[in-house]
Amino acid sequence: MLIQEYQAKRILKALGIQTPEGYLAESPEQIIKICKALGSPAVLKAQILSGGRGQAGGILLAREPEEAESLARNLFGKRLITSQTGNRGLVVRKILVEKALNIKKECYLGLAVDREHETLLALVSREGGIQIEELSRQKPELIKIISFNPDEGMRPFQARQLAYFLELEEDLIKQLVSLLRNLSGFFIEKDLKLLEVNPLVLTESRLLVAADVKMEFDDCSLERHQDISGLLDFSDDSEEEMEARNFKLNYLRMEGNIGCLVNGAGLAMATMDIISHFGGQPANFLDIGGGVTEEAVNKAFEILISDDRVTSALVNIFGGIVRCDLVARGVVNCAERLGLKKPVVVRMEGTNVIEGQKILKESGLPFHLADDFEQAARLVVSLSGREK
Amino acid sequence: MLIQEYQAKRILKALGIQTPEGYLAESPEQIIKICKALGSPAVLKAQILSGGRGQAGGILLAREPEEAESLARNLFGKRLITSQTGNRGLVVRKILVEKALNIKKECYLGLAVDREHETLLALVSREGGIQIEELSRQKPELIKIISFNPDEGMRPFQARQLAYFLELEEDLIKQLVSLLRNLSGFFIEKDLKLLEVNPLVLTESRLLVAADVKMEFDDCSLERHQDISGLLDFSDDSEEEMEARNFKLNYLRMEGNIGCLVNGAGLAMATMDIISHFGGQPANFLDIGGGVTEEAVNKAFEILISDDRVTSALVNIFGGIVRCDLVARGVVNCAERLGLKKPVVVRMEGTNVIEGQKILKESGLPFHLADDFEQAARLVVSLSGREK
Amino acid sequence: MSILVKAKTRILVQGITGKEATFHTQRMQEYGTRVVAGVTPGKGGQSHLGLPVFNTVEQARSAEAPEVSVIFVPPRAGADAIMEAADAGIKLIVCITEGIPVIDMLRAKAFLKKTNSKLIGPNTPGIISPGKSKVGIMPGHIHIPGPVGLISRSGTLTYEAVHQLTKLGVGQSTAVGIGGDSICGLKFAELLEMFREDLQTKALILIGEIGGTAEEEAAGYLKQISYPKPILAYVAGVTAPPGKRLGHAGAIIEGSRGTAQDKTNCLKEAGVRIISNPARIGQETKAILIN
Amino acid sequence: MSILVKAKTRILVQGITGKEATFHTQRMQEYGTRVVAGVTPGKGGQSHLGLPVFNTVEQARSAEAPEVSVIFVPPRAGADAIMEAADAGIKLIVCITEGIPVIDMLRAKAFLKKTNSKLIGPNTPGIISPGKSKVGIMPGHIHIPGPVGLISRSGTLTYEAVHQLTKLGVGQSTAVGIGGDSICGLKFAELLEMFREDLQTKALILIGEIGGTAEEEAAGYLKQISYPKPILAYVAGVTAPPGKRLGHAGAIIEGSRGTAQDKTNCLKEAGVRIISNPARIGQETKAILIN
Repeated sequence: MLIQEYQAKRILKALGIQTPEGYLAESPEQIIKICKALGSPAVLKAQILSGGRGQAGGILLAREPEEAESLARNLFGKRLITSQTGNRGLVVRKILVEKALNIKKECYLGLAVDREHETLLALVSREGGIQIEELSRQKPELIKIISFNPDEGMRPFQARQLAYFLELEEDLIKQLVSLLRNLSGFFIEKDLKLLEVNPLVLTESRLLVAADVKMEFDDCSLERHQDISGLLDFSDDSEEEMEARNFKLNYLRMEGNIGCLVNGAGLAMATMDIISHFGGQPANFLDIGGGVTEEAVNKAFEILISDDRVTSALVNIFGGIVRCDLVARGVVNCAERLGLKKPVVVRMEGTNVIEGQKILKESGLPFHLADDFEQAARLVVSLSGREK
Repeated sequence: MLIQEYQAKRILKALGIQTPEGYLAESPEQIIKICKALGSPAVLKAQILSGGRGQAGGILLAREPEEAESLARNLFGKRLITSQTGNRGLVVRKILVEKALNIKKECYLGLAVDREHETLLALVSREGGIQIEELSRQKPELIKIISFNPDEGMRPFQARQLAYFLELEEDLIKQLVSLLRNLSGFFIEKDLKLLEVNPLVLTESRLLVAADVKMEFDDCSLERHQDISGLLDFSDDSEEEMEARNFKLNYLRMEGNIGCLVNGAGLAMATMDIISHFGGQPANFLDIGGGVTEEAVNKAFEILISDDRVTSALVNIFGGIVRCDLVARGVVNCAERLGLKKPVVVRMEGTNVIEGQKILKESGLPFHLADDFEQAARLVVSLSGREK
Repeated sequence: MSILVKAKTRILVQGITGKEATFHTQRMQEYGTRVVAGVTPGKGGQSHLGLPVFNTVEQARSAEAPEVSVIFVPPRAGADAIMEAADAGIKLIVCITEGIPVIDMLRAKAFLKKTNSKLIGPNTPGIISPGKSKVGIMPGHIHIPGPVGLISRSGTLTYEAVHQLTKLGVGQSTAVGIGGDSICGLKFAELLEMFREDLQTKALILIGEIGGTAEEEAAGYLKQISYPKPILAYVAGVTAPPGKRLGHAGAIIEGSRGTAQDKTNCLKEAGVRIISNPARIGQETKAILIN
Repeated sequence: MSILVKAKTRILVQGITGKEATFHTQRMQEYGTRVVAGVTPGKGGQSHLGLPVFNTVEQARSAEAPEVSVIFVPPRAGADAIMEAADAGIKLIVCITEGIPVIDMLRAKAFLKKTNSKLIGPNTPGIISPGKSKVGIMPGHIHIPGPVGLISRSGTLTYEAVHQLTKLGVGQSTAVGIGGDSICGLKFAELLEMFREDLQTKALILIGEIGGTAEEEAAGYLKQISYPKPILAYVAGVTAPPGKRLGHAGAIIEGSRGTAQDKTNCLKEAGVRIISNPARIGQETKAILIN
């Protein structure tokens, strides 16, 4: 779970870490007031859950309060399309207004889970405000990485290794060491997966300021961090995504026209892959998961067949924990409720498959029953009407 | 550093752990008031820094407030001699008065540094209120030990292993698990060396109560725990011990008549050993340490020669960090100040030995200069007048 | 033969009295798995499904000497349950639990390094050696004994692959789910090493998915040695959009690394036969076995 | 020969700009020890005693390739300094610092287990191979090269023993202080193992003291093997009262274990010759060497 920049900065502030002076605005009227209070120039930062905002026009410098207001009028409500958002982009609903910093030097500071080495890592770079992956390819000599584990935390000597690597003046080293230990302690305590301060700015007045911050928390641990789960912001999600979440369905919108309803993430991906393999285009990823209820299946099926883009749909179930009859009942109930105006292919195997198929047949609804995975995929692609 | 029982119990209480209802008294008048408030029967517990108080008459049961008062009158100011205090015993200045518990069952719970395995250990026993070393020899099957390290802390499963071992009813297990994790966290955070709850009492009303507590903190870490170092209680120390502490001298009173002033703990012990070897009896252990000042040497020598029991004294210095001339100056100054009425043997080697010996000789004082360790020991024993 | 679990392997179930654990323990018993005991703190001394229940793994270990433990506890207790099993000397730990926080798993893995225990999972369907022992939640009836070893990061997709094999009369030696989480126990390389020595296994199927580097590591391992048996692989997620999570915490594409394309390229270079149509896993494997 | 430090061994001094460190580094340099660099955070880039100073051990390591580091930092920074040296790949760490909290040392020792570094100390006078290299705070001039190896838990008492030997014309191969703290690095057994292979060393002196079980462990080690060289031992603290601390944190008698009597008994059983008069360490050693 990512949180918005302004939320992450509030957290840093509470940890005693310096952030730029700034306020959150939800309307152009607020913008002008804030700019007058802060003094000029000011920076407007669109609050969306995506990187690459700068290139997409989501970060703007305003010399005067009036300029800020007019820039903000354009920005509010705009769909920003960044390298990470996909074609639909994300709508700007909030803008963080900050006093511009007098930047003397920019660094990068990141903490992350290192899957490969099964530990935590801290990474600093002598250049900041950059794409760190890019820099690590081009100028690895500017980057230093250390590993630490959650039981031990970051040792003082490790923080010193990182701090001295940045080649800042001696009087900033202690500040940096305590910043690093502070952030790594927070990372472990609150179960983060990623924390980036990029750039960490050294100002002309010799302050270390976190100019931009990215924080990603571990969804699996939100239950034990009520303070963090309260920061969840779903305003970027589509309506279907929100509905799906309410029923604990794992739904993701794609660009195609063939709806998919599958149990298990691996099988769901394979289902999308095989549809592509036969020239179709999946409209979505939808994993109903193992502990699904009949009601949730009903809702999942509704999301599929109510999607105007969808021209045909595939239900692909391999019963294990999930029982085929439960899925069949959910699908039939929904189809009876909303009508079945699009061709739907159903393929079922595994636990209670016979009961499931019986329910589908006895419903009298025109489901296309497929015998195996390949037949099902071929059929739904041919029924989609957009076969290559 | 040990703290008094009443101090340790206040800490436990702050940690949310149940202790008997009770108050500290410093006079018999307070005792009767407290007893009336608590209700009878009450337990009077002499607050001295030593185990074995029960056998020494330091823990008394009083059925009535009046009985408590008269028992307390005898206890206050008394020198309690336990198996651990030595012959001089410790004076009772404070009494903890507690409401007597209705004991259903007693257990033992201890946390300690395990020097041999270089880790921390937690030990529980199904019997409490006992000498744990004794029990571990006689009924090891009643004892369970687990190891944990300070980075990881006590894992929940380890706390469960200990808790279930005690064979208490299921509804107490969770309480016990959280008690164990609570105490082990405290142990690590505050740098303890030993924490014993003995007994941990299960009362008739099904409460787990820490009926007696022993806490020893690591002297080396007191600097980082202001809250703990504030609990230091030196009232049991002799006047010489207090003076020595003020000058950072490591002094310990023994039973003999030969005073010793040595640099280094190992050499100081060897000096005592060789005195015994030649039939003498050391009056003290005194290690002046490596960073000693001339003033401290002066004070150390004063403690030796002012001790009425001392009939002869040995200054044994092997200069390394400590310079012989510094020691010589301290000794000479003190001898000039107080006069030299007892025979004093001085043996010096190592750093600046020539300068040191020169100072001694030029002082004109009747020091007995010895050439080597054995000669020095033989001489001081023969001069002590109590050679075997 | 087979790897990891055999007909006589003694199995412990941690969290046995829970709803899911009860259901799946019954299925395991029906399958013939030798379940010998269960653990649920607070239920020690009871009997459940005809099995003795203990408060701690340590107690269960000394009473019933289980060799393998299968874990069905809630996510927040998952890492502790793994450590408890390892501490008690259980040599193989199969963690079914899904949703264990990542940092908990880092702690558990660091703990495991100090022991001799091996972990499968978490978030795995488990292990099955068809006809011998089923330690997990997979539908047993779709499996038949035979020459194919499977190692997979996915649950239902493995069932699909096994189903295809069985329909074609091709049986399985052992099918292992390594789990869908980003931090897990044994991975492809370690299991390939075990299958290498297994006489029953004549061919192997790897089922990978986007995210992480498990497939790339497997390719690295295979490049170093001359593996004596044919290996086929299918990697799910060719169509997955970058930067988005698809159910498994592991299934996040990190830059260009971790894409299905990257993984299949690596495996191909290591001599693995890539299956591009997931409906043909059975057929392609059968073809390899016949040649 | 000699053990641990040789004439050419490259030495780093952690905390070099401190008062004590400065004094003792000068003494080491005068003795001929090959000190190559120092570390003091915040003083990187400066020169001190003619040596380059670095901010971190890592930087010092890559610039000057020291093999041994000797630590003179304040007690609260001691454990971190040990870990820093080990993390930077320093193979032998000699920690002079006295008064490091016990729990800090437990952390440092757990950290060291994951590295290949060895620790001597803390609270040790250090190591000297007379005529070659002095890495510590012992008075160098009392030592002469020769056939006797010393391992000791005590500082000044070791000087006393060395002094006795030197006065009798008996030189030393290497004298090692293992430190007076309750948690320390290499102990008697590991060092005896090193001395065993050392051609220069013909006899060994162990200087123990009350508290802990280091002497008992040494006896255990010696009982297992047939040690090829004569060993003498003196254990200080026969007259020490039980349960009281005598300066060294290690010197606390714990019940009947850890008493001087217990230690000498164990060592005697293991074939060690016990010296009861600490003024005769030199004479008894010389007698053994002559026979």
